Amino acid sequence: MVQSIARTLDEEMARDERVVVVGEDVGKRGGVFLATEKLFDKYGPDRVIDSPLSEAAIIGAAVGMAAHGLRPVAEIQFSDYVYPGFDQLVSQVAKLRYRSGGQFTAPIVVRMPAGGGVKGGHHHSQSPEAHFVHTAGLKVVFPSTPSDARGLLKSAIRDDDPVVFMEPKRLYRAVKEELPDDLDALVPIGKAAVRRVGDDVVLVSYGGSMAETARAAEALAEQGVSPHVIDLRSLAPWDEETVLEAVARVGRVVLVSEAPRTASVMSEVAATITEELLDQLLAPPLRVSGFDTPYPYAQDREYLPGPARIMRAVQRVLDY
Amino acid sequence: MVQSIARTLDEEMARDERVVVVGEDVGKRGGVFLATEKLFDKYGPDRVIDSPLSEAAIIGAAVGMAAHGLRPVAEIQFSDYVYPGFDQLVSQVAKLRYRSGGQFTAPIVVRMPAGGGVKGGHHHSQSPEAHFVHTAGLKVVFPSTPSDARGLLKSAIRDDDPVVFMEPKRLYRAVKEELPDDLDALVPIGKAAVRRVGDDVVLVSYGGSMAETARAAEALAEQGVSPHVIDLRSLAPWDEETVLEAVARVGRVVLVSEAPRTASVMSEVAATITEELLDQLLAPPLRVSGFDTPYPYAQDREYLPGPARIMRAVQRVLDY
Amino acid sequence: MILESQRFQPFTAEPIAVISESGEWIAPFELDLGPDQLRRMYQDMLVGRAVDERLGRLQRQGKVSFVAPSGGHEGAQVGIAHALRAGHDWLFPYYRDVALPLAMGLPLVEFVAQAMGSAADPSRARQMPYHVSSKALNLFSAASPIASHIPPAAGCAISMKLRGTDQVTVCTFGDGATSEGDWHAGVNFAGAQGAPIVFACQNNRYAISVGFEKQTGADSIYTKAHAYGMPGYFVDGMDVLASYYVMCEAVQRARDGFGPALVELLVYRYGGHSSADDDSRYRPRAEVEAWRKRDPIARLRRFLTRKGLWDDEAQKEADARIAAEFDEAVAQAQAAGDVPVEAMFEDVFADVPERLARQRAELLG
Amino acid sequence: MILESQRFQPFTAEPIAVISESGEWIAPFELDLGPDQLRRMYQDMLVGRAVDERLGRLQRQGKVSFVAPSGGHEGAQVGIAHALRAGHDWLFPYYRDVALPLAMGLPLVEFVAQAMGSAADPSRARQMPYHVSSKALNLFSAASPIASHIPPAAGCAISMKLRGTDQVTVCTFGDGATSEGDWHAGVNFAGAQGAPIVFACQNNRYAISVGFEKQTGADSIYTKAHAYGMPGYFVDGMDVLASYYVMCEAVQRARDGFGPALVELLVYRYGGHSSADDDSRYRPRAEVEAWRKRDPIARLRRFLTRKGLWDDEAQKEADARIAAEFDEAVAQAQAAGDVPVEAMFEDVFADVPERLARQRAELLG
Ligand SMILES: Cc1ncc(C[n+]2csc(CCOP(=O)(O)OP(=O)(O)O)c2C)c(N)n1
Ligand SMILES: Cc1ncc(C[n+]2csc(CCOP(=O)(O)OP(=O)(O)O)c2C)c(N)n1
Ligand SMILES: [Mg+2]
Ligand SMILES: [Mg+2]
Repeated sequence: MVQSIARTLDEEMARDERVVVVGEDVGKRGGVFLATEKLFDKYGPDRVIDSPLSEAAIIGAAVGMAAHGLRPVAEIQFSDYVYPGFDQLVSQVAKLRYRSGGQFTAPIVVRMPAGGGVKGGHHHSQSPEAHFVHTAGLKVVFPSTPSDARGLLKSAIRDDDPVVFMEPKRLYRAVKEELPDDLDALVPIGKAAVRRVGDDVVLVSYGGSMAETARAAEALAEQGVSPHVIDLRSLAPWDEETVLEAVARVGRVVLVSEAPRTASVMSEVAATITEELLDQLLAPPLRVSGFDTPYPYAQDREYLPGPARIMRAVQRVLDY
Repeated sequence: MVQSIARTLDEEMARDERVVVVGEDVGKRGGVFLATEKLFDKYGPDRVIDSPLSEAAIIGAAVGMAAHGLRPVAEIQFSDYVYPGFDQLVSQVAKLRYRSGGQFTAPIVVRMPAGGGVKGGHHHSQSPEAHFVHTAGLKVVFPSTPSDARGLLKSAIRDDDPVVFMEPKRLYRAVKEELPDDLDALVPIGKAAVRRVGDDVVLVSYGGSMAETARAAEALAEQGVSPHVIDLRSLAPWDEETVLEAVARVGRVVLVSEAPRTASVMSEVAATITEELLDQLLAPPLRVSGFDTPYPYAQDREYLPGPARIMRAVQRVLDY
Repeated sequence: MILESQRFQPFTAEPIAVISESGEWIAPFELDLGPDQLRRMYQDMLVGRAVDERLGRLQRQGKVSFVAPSGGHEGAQVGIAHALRAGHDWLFPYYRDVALPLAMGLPLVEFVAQAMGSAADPSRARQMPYHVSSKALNLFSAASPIASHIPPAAGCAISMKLRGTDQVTVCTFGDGATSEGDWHAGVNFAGAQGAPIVFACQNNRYAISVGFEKQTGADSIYTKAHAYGMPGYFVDGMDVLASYYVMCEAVQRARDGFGPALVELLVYRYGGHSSADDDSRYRPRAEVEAWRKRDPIARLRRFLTRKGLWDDEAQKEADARIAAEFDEAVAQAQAAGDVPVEAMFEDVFADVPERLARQRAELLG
Repeated sequence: MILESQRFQPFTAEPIAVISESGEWIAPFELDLGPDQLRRMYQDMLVGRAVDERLGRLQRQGKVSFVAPSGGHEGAQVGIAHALRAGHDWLFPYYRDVALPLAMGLPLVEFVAQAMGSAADPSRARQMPYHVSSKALNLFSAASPIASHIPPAAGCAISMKLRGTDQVTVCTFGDGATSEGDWHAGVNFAGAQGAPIVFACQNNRYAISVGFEKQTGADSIYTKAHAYGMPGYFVDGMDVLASYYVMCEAVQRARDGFGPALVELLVYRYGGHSSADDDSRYRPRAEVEAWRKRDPIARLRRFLTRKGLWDDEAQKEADARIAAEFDEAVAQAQAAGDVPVEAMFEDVFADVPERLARQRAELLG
């Protein structure tokens, strides 16, 4: 996935000279995960800007660049480090269009590797998407495949509104995938992808947890259970239509995300499902999630919702 | 309510010399809402500390003071201005005990007036509680009456863990209430209050929205509908037992909060209710909330969930 | 890297002034401003002062929810305004900027309409009073969170540099703002990039009630420029001409590619922090009175009178004209009426997403 | 307000050194450290260097997930450690502090156990390697978010002042950290309160790959002290004795009530940023080699040898002793085994709340 992101940034910078990259170590270093590799050599320090060590400076400066006419792609080295720039995101990025009555806008992309499974402890593993989704004025995407990453990053860069672009770091080098040659192969923001069609239970997930969800689906299929798997891809706006249609048909749903459970994205999905589909539910929507603790170090694996926990939840909704 | 807070701070500072107050304008000015009035004259600049204009400095310094043995009560002038200090709250306050294996703790209270209805525009009206509730390691309370404010503030100051203490600014001068003389009249963190017993519909709310919820309950009663009204008071932990018991009995519930709807505290309450009580639900739990927009200025009143919107939702669950 | 040719040195112990309290020219160089511009500067200050008076009245009448007095800041603000190329350069203002945007050309009706939350506000009544915004004037939308506009201002200037426009960004704020982390982050990034920006601090030595000595251990703001490798200028902000000349020099320096500067303009806030404040709780009256004697408007008037460029006659005319302009602006703002309720759901995004459309329907049926 | 009696001036153009590269005493005052302390300082540096080597090996063996080399920082770190009253004063460290906590008395087994995530880690294997924490030593728990420990450090020092303890807080960080808003917010608050704290910057001129010139427009860190009204000292961090003497003076100043100071210790990072870094992408080898010639350990060794306080014999013994200590520490750490899975749910709060207890049951059945 990370090569796909570097390639996409290259393609978009070549397409539109207003696109610039700004962040810590994005220059010669090519980013600590190499998501901006080779861009510095190709586009130079004016378009690939190594920032000082300040997320407020990165996100805030991107707002000013965008107001002045650029299309900045800001990199936050780890999503855990977005917090020093959180005021810029909430008070400037998310509200600029609104407070100026549409006079000024902030068409920026804020990229950040997120999620656990890399033995990074709580400051290299968090999944802060709920904070962004709760903030009106931000679009939020969280792809799980290289081609979705490319298609959504293109859509995000070309979008006239700010987009928080989250990347599942433990999948950075997981999957190889042929990418289409089409330079305009966009994936629309707000549309989910059905990864597998089935009739017994709907599994909804996104980002890093898609890997475990897919494995769980495999195992269920082998046991003769037919899972319907949805990858949200976009979290704000999220594809209510696709999810509700599937749950209405199947009547059972398990929501999988590694983020802490309380007041999470999946809390919203669960609440929306019951608001809309109470009578079609054959079992309560169950959430399999990260726990309401800081992300641990020693229990890096146990914290994540793995296939076993997912399947236990599926069993519960099937037995309900 | 604001007098109750000032009085409580005075009582606790008199009780325990480790208690200090720190924030912007908390000194001679007594706070912009006078929540720290007279404390400076009584306790002096060493215990009532006017900070520089930095929420990161206020919250972060409180952590260091607490680690060194004090019991700081930090004031954030408006909850909208907590964001520059958000990294301190998430990375230091919420995680200190965990990351040090319990060696260091941050028993601080972070007070902040929150909510709308004061023609303050989006930077003097927000309800950011979902951000705090989603952050493992923080306790969060949001009283709606002067005596709850006093009892919960005492509990918060005496608690060995950090507590975010939210105050409904539009109720600061709304209700007068006789406060008990007992200096140890604590209200336990995590316990809701039943404001009204009824059989037809459960109304769950907290903070500023309790006012509109109470008015709606009055009006419903006049129409012969019997509402059961719960004031959560604490949002983390929240009183699942009291809420679930009531909903299990009544079967219908409306959740009222002025915070933006998506991935909010009430999303969590709704999700939990269906997880636990699907079969006892006679209608879907409905949320009456603020909208997913930045808090507006001109439409200050329309944004808030008023009695009319609450009653419409009640009608929907009754007719369901 | 200061040019020889420049008139002012950074880091002076005393604030730079070019006219004395009694109105004499005391600078080592020749005045090079014509009578018209001098009179315009004077009257721009009068308009700023009039806003305090007129909007204060509207506030007491309940027609404006809130005011932020700027009396005492007019000299600094008008000096800054005249140093900018309006419509070409960018300004990132803060809520106490009143005479500044107006002197840059913001129509009075827009200021008044914004304050009254009327439909004539180009930002659609989305913010509290005193939060101006004008795309036409490159006047960035003011935001309430103190110092949150500093990193965006730095970014705007970095964009100017890397695109090679000959524009300059000017960013204003108060003394309290310099304590925020975002202030540091933004100023430092601009410094590291050598971006064309001038940071102009209107230091009235109070952040609401918090006095300067509690705000920082430094005894001035301009010395903070050392931290960013940029020159720091110390100016008597009650001297509109000193404010103008120093700002011109800092702006020119930036335009010529010599990078950012920090300018501290020493001013005083005659009124309370806002209509919600009672400054008698923390400020001795004697202090306020002492500063009133240093009024920037009276000072320039003495200078103009000495030069025969102003008299009571001119004053009467100006006052009358300004009063009329206000009556007109208030009338227009009121005539425009209120913004519709459904506007609440617009401009969150370029288009109203489905979810919001449903919420709109929930409210409006 | 610097005391006459003090030895060092702030804001010197050149970094302060007391021993030359070749190991001669070059300070204008007499050395007042006994042979034992000098030898201890030297061996404390050896231990720091050994950590790079030994934990690097454990990392390659997959027994440690990550290492942060501190080779080149030992002089600064040991100088700081010896300037503190261990167990009385407080240290707010950052992840690259290795020789520093160990020289303060942190048991080697605790450092190793933390790095290996074993049950012998007093912080219960809750963090990545190189995040030490010791309540017994007033060693505040290191956190990954750069500069997030600065406001807490300021608060600790403010508490020391208002409670009148004669303690001092020392807070360490790198050059990159000075760009964060939290750094500014914390240093400024300490300055405004005149709190007893010394901010010690280990400036290796890189923040991962970002060179100093991109980090700030200032050409040094110590000049940033001007922004907070505190003295800024510029020290050759490859000179352990200069680091020690300047830190002693800054600490004493703070203890005596003269407020905070900022000390810049110029060092170099011999290794990559971490085991995840490839510094050849951004650092010329020649630069690394040039700095290796300035090795703080070799420098003190020359000094000790000249004074007849050290020889090859002593070196052999020291190396052997340190190797044995490591073998012992690693063995103990491994013997302690892993922390139990359920520990994941503890220390979120003083007690495990119901909701978490249910989640624990969900995982463990
Ligand atoms: C982040 C943030 N914190 C607190 C406030 C509340 N507040 C509004 S104005 C102000 C004081 C600002 O003082 P200064 O920067 O000196 O500007 P002045 O009002 O004196 O012109 C404060 C604390 C705010 N608007 N934003
Ligand atoms: C808030 C935050 N942003 C980004 C990072 C990622 N990061 C870890 S170390 C580092 C560089 C730190 O450089 P410096 O402060 O000079 O210390 P050094 O490593 O050179 O000793 C960065 C960017 C982080 N840990 N925290
Ligand atoms: Mg001020
Ligand atoms: Mg460094």
